[in-house]
Amino acid sequence: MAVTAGGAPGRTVATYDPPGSENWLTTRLDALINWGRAGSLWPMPFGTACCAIEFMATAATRFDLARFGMERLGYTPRQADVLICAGRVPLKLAPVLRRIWEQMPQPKWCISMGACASSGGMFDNYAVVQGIDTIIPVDVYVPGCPPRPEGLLYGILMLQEKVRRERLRDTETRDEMQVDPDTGLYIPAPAIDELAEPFGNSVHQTRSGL
Amino acid sequence: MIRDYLPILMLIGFVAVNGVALIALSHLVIRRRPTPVKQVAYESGMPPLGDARERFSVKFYLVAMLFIVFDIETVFLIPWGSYYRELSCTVPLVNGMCPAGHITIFGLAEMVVFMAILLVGFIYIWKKGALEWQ
Amino acid sequence: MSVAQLPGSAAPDYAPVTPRQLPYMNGTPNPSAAALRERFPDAVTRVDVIWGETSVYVDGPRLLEVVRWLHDDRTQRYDYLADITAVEFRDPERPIEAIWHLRSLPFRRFLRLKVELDKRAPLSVESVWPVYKSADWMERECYDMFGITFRGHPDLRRILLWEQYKEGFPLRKDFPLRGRFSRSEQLKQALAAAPESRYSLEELDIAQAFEDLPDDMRRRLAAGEKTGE
Amino acid sequence: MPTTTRTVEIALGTSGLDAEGKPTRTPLTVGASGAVTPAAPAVESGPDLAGEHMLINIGPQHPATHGVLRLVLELDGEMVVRCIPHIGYLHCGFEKIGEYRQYNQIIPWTDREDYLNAIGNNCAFALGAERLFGIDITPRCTVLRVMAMELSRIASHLVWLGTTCIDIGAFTPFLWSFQERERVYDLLEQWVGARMTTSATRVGGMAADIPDGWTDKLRDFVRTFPKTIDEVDRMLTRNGIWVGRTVGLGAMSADDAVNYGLSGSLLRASGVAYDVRKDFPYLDYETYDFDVPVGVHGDVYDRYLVRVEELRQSTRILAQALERLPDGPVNVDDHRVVLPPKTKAMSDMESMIHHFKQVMEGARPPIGESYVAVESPRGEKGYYMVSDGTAKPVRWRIRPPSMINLSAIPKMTEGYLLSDLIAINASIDIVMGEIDR
Repeated sequence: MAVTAGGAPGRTVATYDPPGSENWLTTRLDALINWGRAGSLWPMPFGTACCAIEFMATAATRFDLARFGMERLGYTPRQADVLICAGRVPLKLAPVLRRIWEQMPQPKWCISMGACASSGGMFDNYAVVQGIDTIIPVDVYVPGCPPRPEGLLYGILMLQEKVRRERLRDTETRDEMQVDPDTGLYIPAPAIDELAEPFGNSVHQTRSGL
Repeated sequence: MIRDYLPILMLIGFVAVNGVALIALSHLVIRRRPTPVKQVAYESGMPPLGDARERFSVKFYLVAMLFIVFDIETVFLIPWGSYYRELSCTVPLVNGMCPAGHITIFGLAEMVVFMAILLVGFIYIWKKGALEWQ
Repeated sequence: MSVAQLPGSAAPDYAPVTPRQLPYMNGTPNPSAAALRERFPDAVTRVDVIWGETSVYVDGPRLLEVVRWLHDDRTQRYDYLADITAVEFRDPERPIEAIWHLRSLPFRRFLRLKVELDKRAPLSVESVWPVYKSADWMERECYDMFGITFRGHPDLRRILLWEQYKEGFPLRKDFPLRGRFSRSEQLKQALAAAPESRYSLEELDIAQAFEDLPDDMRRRLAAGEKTGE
Repeated sequence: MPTTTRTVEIALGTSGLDAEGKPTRTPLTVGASGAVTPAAPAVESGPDLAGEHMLINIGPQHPATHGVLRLVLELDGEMVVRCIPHIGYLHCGFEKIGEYRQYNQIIPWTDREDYLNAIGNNCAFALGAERLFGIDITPRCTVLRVMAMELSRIASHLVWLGTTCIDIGAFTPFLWSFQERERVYDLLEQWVGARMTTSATRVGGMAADIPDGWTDKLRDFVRTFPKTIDEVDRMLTRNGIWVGRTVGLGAMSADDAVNYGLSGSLLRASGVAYDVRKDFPYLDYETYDFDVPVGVHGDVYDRYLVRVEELRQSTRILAQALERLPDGPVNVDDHRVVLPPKTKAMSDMESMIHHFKQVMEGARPPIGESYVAVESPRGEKGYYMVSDGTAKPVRWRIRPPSMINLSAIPKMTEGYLLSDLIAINASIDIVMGEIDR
């Protein structure tokens, strides 16, 4: 994979080599490591609201999470691979979520479970973060309110597929996110405003009364 | 002579190599990505206040000592268990079995006495209330 | 598991039944309303019964006295405070109403006390914490959402939002639904809320027991900076 | 502002005094100008041999806090000297959004607020709104709502049972209770289409009538569910570890419980027989034959017994509701409030106008207010709604039982061990969505 400094200055654009040219040894090593990682993703259930109850139902007997190697729910970020943000994240909880994510060792991934975690969902008001991707990088978004256990399991399968496709050589994917020191955000403020723009019928909800 | 100790030495060697190798490998191979927040102690998502080196209550030390006493007691069971047949047999074993008529209860009696002594200690600390926290 | 009668309760004067066909305006008022009007003629300004629920409008400064009487009097025994909240109406002139829902478990009665607070004057009312311990958090939430200060409350701080919240009081009608600042500004302030602000003054006070509390925190604390509004 | 000695949460401060009654730590006084100055330190008391108190933080992200509750504890070794709860980490502005929604649009919010008792909240909101509109619902809808609320109580108590057992160390009841809960989910899913966030009611009726064959499945559930309760009962009630870990913890006397505003199983465990279904009945609960379990000591063990007994009583109510389920319409025949059926709306001009008016402007209640209390699994739950004649309420207040129950946690946990604090916190059965709204 050749890393060319194309595009805007300072932004390295990772262009992948054509598959043919990756040699046999590294791909076998990648396959082995990724198989190990994908097979035993230890989830860190950051459960806040209704999705947490649906996550418990997914972990319970009928929709058993253990079948996917996620038996051990790691409640400390130090021993977890996947942060599953199950439920809405209010602004008061934003620094906690950011701190938990930063205290997880690499390699780490993030599943944003439910509409409220992915985009603020039905809570388009003063108190809720409009999507946790404005705080931490998210790998898989699981739609639904709450997503059915099968939906979450499908999200986990997609994440495992993503883990299997990683290459040890491109180290950018495993870099920690760079936080802008003075604002504390990791994506530029205009991007957050644009991401958090009300959409759909949420736009018409400003009229109280009538 | 050295042949008798070969298995135990191999075991110790393997354990030592295994322990050191794991730690060393993980230090050498991985790419460290320290961030200031990652270094900070984990306290349920909150910024930690004060640090861990403060004075603990003396009761913790008492509980630790009690644990060690009764843990060592179980450690002594292991060699006793593996050597039990020879102990309770007055004549040397015949292909691992004690010939009839030579079985004594010496082995068992030995351990019962040991356990009784520790049981007295246990009853004492129970009545003294060392197990209660207050 | 015996089904015990309510402690010290008089025999229930009526077997309570699901209310049906409730009249809109002129239902039968709660007997306590008449007792209140007779006991505090000047404090009770108005009594109205809507959908069978009695609301008694009380004069602000006399509130604690009325509540204490309702709680202590043997004939009333309103020993359960269900809820404290406030209502701000959409037309700007109408005062904000602070609401207390009281229940008498022995006599199975429900009463709603209201105090009208003028918006122009600073919103402040007597705290009923001395009478009902359950009022602690409810009053803190009422302060957090409406900005009504409860005089005599032991620890009036924001409870739902973080103490450094600068956008104002969310449930006021002049507070826009999505908050006053832009999303990125809200996020920036949330992420930047100073760490020691997560610890209430008392916790810092306890932490002072360690000598190694970071000295800038201790300096600011000693200088009198107060975490919270 | 008068100078008040700000010994925060004075009710907690019992252990702050040393032998001679002087505060071991100098209380901070809030000066007139609001500046906080440490009061003159009392005479230095002798070295405290017990060693410094430890300040630990069971923070918002912790498996034992049942959600994003944060408890800051001052520990003397293992014993909790002072417990300061911090809530608000799940505050999502429900009540503000309520003022921007029509009445039927608020119902999806009532599921997400107390997500363990979703369909129960729908019914509670519908009852409150119907009183605001002045509507009496049809008999069939009344019995359907009783079934919905009891099913929801069973499902909620099962989550409480599962998580409390995990906290105290028994894992199997978690799997049993979630197995039973899946059966309740199946019933709700067949009825309304959603497992948990049901939004099953509308002002004046229900979203949908029950499918055929639903009552047989419910009858089967009612017949086999008590077996699981007996199994849990056999496993826990006389289990030495369970009894040892729960008896005598967090005891609240009857007067304290009433004064601290506890409600539901916590209040009944302390000996006060207050159940909204019996004292302020709704949905004809007075015609059902069921008992209200009442404890004696008000400790964690009594709360466990009360809740398990409530599971049995709910099953009894479900059985009686099955017997008396009448036929007939589910929705009230009142075009002001309930949408006309689709067939009539398309064919009959009058219904189309009502349909159009109802959808575009929403139903308008008369000016007034209403507060209907309901017995939710956590206590007295009610929605206080104030209307000024428009289609959107002026105020939508949610009476949060578990918030007021949680406010008593400092009084319950002081003087107990750290592990007891976890058991007491589990016994309060808190739902952070409802506490922080």
